[in-house]
Amino acid sequence: MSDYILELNNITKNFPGVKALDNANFKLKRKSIHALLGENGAGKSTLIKIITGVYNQNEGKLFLNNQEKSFSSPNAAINAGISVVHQERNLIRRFSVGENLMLTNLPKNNLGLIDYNTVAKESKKWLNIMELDIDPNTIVSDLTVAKMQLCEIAKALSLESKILLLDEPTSSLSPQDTKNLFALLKRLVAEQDVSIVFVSHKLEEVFEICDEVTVLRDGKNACESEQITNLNRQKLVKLMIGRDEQIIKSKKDVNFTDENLLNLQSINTDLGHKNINLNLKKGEILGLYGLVGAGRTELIKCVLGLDKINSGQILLNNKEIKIKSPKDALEKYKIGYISEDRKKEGLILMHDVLSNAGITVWSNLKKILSFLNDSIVHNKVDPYVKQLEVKTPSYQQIVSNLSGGNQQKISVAKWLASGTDILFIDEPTVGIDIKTKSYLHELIIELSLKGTSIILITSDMPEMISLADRIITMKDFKVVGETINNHNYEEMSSSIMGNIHE
Amino acid sequence: MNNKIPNFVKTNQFGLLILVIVFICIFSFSTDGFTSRFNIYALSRVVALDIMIGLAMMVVILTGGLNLSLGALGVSAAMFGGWCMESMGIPISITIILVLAFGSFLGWINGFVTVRTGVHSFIVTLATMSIYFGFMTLLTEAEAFRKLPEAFTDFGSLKLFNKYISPLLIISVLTCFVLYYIFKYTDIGRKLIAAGANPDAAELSGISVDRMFIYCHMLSGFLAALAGIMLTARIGAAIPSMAGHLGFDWLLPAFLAPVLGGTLLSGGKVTVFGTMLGAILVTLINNGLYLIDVGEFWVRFFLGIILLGAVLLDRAREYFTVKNSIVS
Amino acid sequence: MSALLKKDWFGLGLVLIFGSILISLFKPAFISPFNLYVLMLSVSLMLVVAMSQMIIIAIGQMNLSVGAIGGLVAISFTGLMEVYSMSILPAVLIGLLIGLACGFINGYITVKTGISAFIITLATLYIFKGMNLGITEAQPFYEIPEAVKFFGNAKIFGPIPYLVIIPIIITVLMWILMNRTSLGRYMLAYGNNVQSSELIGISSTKIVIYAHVISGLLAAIGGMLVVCRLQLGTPNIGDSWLLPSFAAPVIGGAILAGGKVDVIATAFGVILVSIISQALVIFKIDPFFVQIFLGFMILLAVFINRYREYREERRTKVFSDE
Amino acid sequence: GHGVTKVALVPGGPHPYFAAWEQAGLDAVQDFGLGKADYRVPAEWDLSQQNELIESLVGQGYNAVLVFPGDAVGTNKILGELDDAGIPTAALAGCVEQPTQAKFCFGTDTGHSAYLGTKELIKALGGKGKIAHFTGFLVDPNTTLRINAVEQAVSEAGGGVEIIQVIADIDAYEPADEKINAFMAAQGSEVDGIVTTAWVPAVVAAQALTNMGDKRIKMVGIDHDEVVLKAIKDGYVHGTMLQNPYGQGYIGSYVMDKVRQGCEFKADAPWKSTAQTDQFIDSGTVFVDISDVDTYVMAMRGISLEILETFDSTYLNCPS
Ligand SMILES: Nc1ncnc2c1ncn2[C@@H]1O[C@H](COP(=O)(O)OP(=O)(O)OP(=O)(O)O)[C@@H](O)[C@H]1O
Ligand SMILES: Nc1ncnc2c1ncn2[C@@H]1O[C@H](COP(=O)(O)OP(=O)(O)OP(=O)(O)O)[C@@H](O)[C@H]1O
Ligand SMILES: [Mg+2]
Ligand SMILES: [Mg+2]
Repeated sequence: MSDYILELNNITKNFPGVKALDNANFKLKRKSIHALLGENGAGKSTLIKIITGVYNQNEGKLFLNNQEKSFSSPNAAINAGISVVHQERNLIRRFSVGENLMLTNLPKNNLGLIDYNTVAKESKKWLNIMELDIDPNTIVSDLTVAKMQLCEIAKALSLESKILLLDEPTSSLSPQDTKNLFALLKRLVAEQDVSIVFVSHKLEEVFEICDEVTVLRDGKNACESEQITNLNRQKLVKLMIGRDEQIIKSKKDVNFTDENLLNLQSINTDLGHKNINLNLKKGEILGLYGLVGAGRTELIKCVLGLDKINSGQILLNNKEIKIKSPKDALEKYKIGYISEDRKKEGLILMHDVLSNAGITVWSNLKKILSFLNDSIVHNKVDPYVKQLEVKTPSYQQIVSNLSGGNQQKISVAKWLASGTDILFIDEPTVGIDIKTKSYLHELIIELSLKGTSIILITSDMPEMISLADRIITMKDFKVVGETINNHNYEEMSSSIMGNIHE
Repeated sequence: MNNKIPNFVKTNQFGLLILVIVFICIFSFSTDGFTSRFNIYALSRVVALDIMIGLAMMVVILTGGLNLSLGALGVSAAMFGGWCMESMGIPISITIILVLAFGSFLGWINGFVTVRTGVHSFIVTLATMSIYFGFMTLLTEAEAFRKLPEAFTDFGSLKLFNKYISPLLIISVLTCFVLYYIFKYTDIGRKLIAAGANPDAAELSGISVDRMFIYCHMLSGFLAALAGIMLTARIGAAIPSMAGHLGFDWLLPAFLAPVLGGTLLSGGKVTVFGTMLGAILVTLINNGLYLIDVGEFWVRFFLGIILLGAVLLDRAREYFTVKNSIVS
Repeated sequence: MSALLKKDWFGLGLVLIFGSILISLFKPAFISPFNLYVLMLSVSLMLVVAMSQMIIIAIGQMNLSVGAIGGLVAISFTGLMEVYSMSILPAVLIGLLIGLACGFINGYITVKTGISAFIITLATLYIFKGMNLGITEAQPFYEIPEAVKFFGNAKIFGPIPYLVIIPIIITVLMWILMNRTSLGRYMLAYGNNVQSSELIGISSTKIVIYAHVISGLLAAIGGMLVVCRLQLGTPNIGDSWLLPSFAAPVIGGAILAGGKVDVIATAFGVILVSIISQALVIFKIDPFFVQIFLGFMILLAVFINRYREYREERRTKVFSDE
Repeated sequence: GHGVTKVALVPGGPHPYFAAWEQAGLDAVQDFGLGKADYRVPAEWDLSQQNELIESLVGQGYNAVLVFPGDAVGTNKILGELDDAGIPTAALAGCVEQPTQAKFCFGTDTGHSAYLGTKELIKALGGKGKIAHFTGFLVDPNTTLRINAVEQAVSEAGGGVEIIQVIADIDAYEPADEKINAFMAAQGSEVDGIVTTAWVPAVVAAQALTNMGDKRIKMVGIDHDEVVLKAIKDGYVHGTMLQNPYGQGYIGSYVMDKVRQGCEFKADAPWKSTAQTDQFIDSGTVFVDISDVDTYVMAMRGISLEILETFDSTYLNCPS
C-alpha cells in the first residue's frame, strides 16, 4: 500500500476557450497537509472540483486508496469520504446555520421526519469544535462573511471525512480565526488521520501548516509534492510566477497636504454607527482597520447613500454635500467604491469583460445621442486591464468563466478607468495571488501619488501597514483609535491591536 | 478561440433562422396556399404585431421582471387613441404621439410602483392589468371606436411590395433596428442591460437602477401602445375586446417570442432579433398548421410539439457549438 | 412574539382577521353558514392549485401547465366514467397517473435539457391543452356518478363541505414535506441556489422531477375536485388557474426566484383572494368597477404583507439564473 | 358558373354551442350539392386566432365563409377584405355591427333574446320580484346589449320588478361557480328570479339551483347545455332561450352557395333590424320550458324547414 491516499495522474481539463489543466499531477500523502498553490487561474479550483466530482476530467486518472475512481457527482465524492470547502460560499442563505451544517445528513426521528432538536444539538457540537459562538438557529444570511466561511468549514468537518479539501478557506478570516483554524487542522491530522489539501494565496500560512507543496502554473505542474522544508518564500514565489517576487515598496514620500478633502462629522446611522468622525486628506491613503464585522463596509455604504445617515454631516472640500446614491457619488463628487463582494456587488458575472470593465466610464464616454460602441470603451479600459494583467482569452469572455482572482482584477480595473478623486477600496486583495497583489499595491500607491485620495479597508494587517499613511481603527461601529503609520510592522500592529482590545 | 465556426452560427438567432427557413420550405411544399399573396400578406400583419408585443415584454424581462399588464395596457392605449380621433377629432399624427405618451405613462406607473413599493413586478402588473382594463371598460362602457379617419384605417390594409407585405411589418422591423441600436450602441442601453443583469453591482457602479427599471417599464408601455395602434389600424377600429378579456390574448405571444429568441428570463440579456425570429417562427407554425389539415382541435397540440422540438433542437445546436469550441 | 412576527403568515393572518371582521360588520351575511360553505368550497379548489404551483416556485421554476394538466385530467376522469363506464376508483387512479406522467414529462425535459421550465411548460401547456381539445372537440362530459356529485356538494356537518377534506390533507402533507422532510428541504435549498446545492451533493435530477411530479399530481387532484364541484367535465377546466396559482403563493411571501415558500401563508393567500372576490359580490360592486377594485385590493394586500421585507425583496427577480 | 362552393363555418373558438354546425355543413353538402362545407374551429377564443384561421382558409381555397364574429366590430375588417377578394361572407349565430361587408346576419338577435328571456322570467314571477342577471365578458359588445335588454324588459314591467345585481365577466366555469354561489349565499333569500345571458353562467347557475334544491327562485337560462335542460326537466330552472345552431349551419351553407351562383338579395327583402344590423334573418329563437323541453328539437327542425322553403322567394333574386 502506497503512502498516497489520493493520486491524480496526467489530468487535463478543457473549458470552452481555455485549457484549465494540462497534464497535471497531484499526490496527497496520508496524514499530511498539502498546499496547492498557483497564480489566479492556474487551475487550483478546477483540480479541486475534479477531485470532488463537480467536473469530469477530459484526460487522466484519479486514484483513491490506490483504486481508480471517477466521481460522477459531488455526492459520489462525499460518499467516498472526501469533503470540501469550495472557494465560493455554498451555504443556503435562507436556512439556519444548523440545518446547513447537517444538510447532507439531516437527522430523522422514527417517523422519518427531520428532527430539528438533533439538528441543533449536532451542529452545535461542530460549531463548538470550531470555537464558533453562533446559535445554530441563526439564519445564514444574517451572518458576516467571516462567520459564513467558518460555518462552511464546520460543515465540511461534520462529515468526518478522511480527506479534507480547503480552497482558500482563510480568505475572509481574521488572524485570530485563522490561528484557531490552523490549530484545529493540525489536531485533525494528528489525532484523526485526516489528510488535507490547502489552497491559499497567503504564503505565511502555507509555511505555517503545510508539509508538502504542489504548484500549478497555467494548468501544468511547476512542482509536484515538494517538501516544504526544501523551499523558502522566494523559491515558492518563483515557482508560482516564474520570476522573483518584487518587494512591495511602501509609499515613501508622503506628499499629501493637510488640506481636508472629505470630512465625516459625527455621523450616526440607521445601522448603528455612533458619532463617527473621519477626515481624508488630499492624496492620502487612509486605512480603515478593524476585525471583520466592525462596520467599515457599512459605513462606506451609508456615505454612498445606500443606507440612511441619521445625523451628522459629510463635507467635501469643506462644503456640506448630500450623496443620494452611488451615481451621485460618481458623477457629482467623483467618489468611487470597490466592493469587497465582487460576485454580488462588484461584477456582472454574466456579462463579458469589456462591459464589466467599462461600466463606470460609459457616462463619460458617451457621444451625441448617447452613442457608445465597443471600441470607444475598449480604448479607454484597455490600459488598465493590461496593467493588471487580467488573464482572459478575450474581452468577450464572460466574467463568470474567469478565475476568482482575475475577476477581482476586473472589479478593480473598472474603478481605475473611472478616474475618481476619492476611492473607497474594500478588501482589494481577497483571493488575489501574490504577483497581482503586488501589482495592486503598486497601483494603489501610484494612484495616491497621482492625487487620488483613498480610504482603504483591509483586514490584512501587512497590507494595511505597507500601504496606509494613517490608520483608523474601528470596532463595533465606532472609531476607537487613530495612528500615523510609520510602516514598522511590529510597532504598528501592536498599537492597532491595542486599540481594538482595550 | 476557435475560428472554424463563425460567431453568428453559435447564436440562438442562427438556430432560429434555420428553423424558420426549414418550416417555410416544409409548408411551401406540403400545402397549397402558403405562398399565396393573400397568405403572405396576412402573415406579415400577424408577425408585425407579435414582434411588437414580444419586444414590449422583452424589455421588462430584461429587468428580471414581467409585465402581465401588457395586453390591458395596449388596449387601453388603443382605446385612448380611438377616443382622441373619433370623439376629439385630433389629427392622426398628434393622436399617435399622445397614445405613445399615454402608453409610456401607464408603463411608468408600473415601473414606479414596482420600484417604490418593492412589490414584485409580477404582482404589480397583475394588479394594474386589472386596474387599467377595469378603467378602460368603465370609461368606454365597452363601446368601440369605429369612425376612425380613413387615412388611418387604410394604412392598416395597405399592401406594399407587390401587395405581399403590410406596412405594419415595416414598422415592427424598424422598431427592432432602433432597439438593437439602443441596446448595442448607446450608453443608456448598456445601463439598462447592466441594471437588469445585476442590480446591486450596477448600482454600486454608479447606475441609478431604479431609474433604469422605470425606463424599461416605460419602454414596454410605449411598445405595447404602439402594438395597440397597429392592431387598431389593422382591424379598423379600437375595440375593448381586441386583446381578449384583460388583454390575455397578448400574453402568450408576448412570452413566446422573446423566450424562443433567447432572452434570459432572469434578466440582463436581450436579443432583439431573436425576439423577431421567435415571433416569425411561432406565426409560421400556427399558419402552417391551419394550412396542413391537422384538424383544428389538434392545432394546439402540434404547436406545442413543434415548439418543444424547436427548443430542443436549439439546445442541441448549442451543445454542439460549445463542444466544438473546446480547445484540445 | 417576535418569532411570530417574522412568520410570513402572520401579517396575512392579521389582514384576514381584520378584513373578515370589517366585512361582517357591514354585511352580516358574510358569516352566514351558507356563505362560509361557499367560501370553503372555493378555497378548497384553489388551495390544491396553489400548492401545485407553490412547489414549483419552491425550486425556483414556474409551471405554466398546471391548468392544462388539471383540464386534461378532469376530462379524462369524466371521459373514462362516461365513455368507458369505468367505476370511480380506477378512473381516479388513471387521473392521478396522467397527472403524474404530465409532471414527469415537465420535470424530465427541464432537468435533462437545462432549458428553463418556463419554456418547457409553455410548450407542454399547448400539448396538454391541445390533447384535451383534440379528445373532446370542446364537448363536455356530463355523465358523472352520483357518488362524485355527492362528494362535491354534500356537507359533513354544519357548513363544512366534504370537498375540503382532501385539500386540508394535502395542505398538511405539503407542510410536512416542505418543513420536515429532506426532500422538501432539498427542494428549497435547490431553489435558493442551484449551484451550491449541486456542490453539496443534492441531485438536481431527483429534485426537479419530484417537484414536477408532485405538481402534476396536485394539478390532477385539483382537476378532479373541480369535476366533483361542477358535476361535469368540461374542457375549460383549468383555463383560469394560472394567475391565481401564482397570486396566492406570492401574496403568501413566496419569492418567485425560488427557495422561499410558506405553506400556511400560501393557504392564507388563497383565502384572501377568495374573500376579496366574494366581497366584491357581497357588496354588489357594479360590474364595471369589479376589475378596478380587484386590482387595488391585490396590490394593497401584498403591500401590507410585504412592507416588512421591503429591502430584501426590492430587486428579487422573477426567475433565478438558468 | 362560379365553380363549386366551398364553405367554411368558423365559430369564435372551441365551444359546444357550435358543435351542430359540423353535421349541418355535411348535410348541406349532401342535400344541396356544395363542394364542401367544413366546420373549422380556431384553436382559441381569440380574435386574432380567428382572423389567422380565416386568412389561412382563403389560402386553402374556401370561397365562402360563415363566421361567428369573434368581435362584433373587430371581425368586420377581415370580412371586408374577404369580400374585396370576391369571397362572400355572412355572420352566423351572432351579428357584426354595421357598416359591414358581410352579406347578412343569420342567427340570434342577442339583445332581443335576452329581452324575451327576461320577459318570460317576469311572467313566471307574476310581474313582480327581485331579479339578478348573470352574463359574460363585459368587453364583448353583446354583453352591453344584453344588460340593456334586460333592463328594458324590467322597466317595461312597471315598478314591480327590480334588478338587484348584475354579475359579469364570468365566462369561465371556476370563477362563475365561485361568484354565483357567493351571490346565492348573500342574496339567495332575497332574489326571486335569475336571468342568465351567457352559456357558462347558465350552466353554473342551473347547477347551483339544483344543488341547493331551490325551486322558489325562478331562472331563465340560455342555450342547450345538458345541465340546463336537465334542470328544466327537474323543475329547478324555469326555462331557457334556445337558438338554432343546426339550422344556422344548414341554411347558412345553402345561402352562401346561392350567393356564389349569382343570386342577389332582393331590394325589398323583409330584413329584420337589431341593435347591430338591419340585414338580419332570425334563425329562430324559442323559449323552452318544461312543457316542450323534450320536443324542442323537432320544433327547431320545423322552423329551419320553414325558413328554407321560403328563403329563395322571400330574399333572393337569382339569375335564371
Ligand atoms: N466553468 C468554467 N468555464 C470556463 N472556464 C473556466 C471555468 N472554470 C474555470 N475556468 C477557467 O479555468 C482556469 C482555471 O481556473 P481556476 O478557477 O481553477 O483557477 P484558480 O487556480 O482556482 O484561480 P484563483 O486563485 O483565482 O481561484 C481559468 O482560466 C478560468 O478562467
Ligand atoms: N448591530 C448589528 N446590526 C446589524 N448587523 C450587524 C451588527 N453587528 C454586526 N453586524 C454584522 O456585521 C456586518 C457589518 O460588517 P461590515 O461588513 O460592515 O464590517 P467590516 O468592518 O467592513 O468587515 P469586513 O469588510 O472585513 O467584512 C453586517 O454585515 C452585519 O451582518
Ligand atoms: Mg480558485
Ligand atoms: Mg466589509
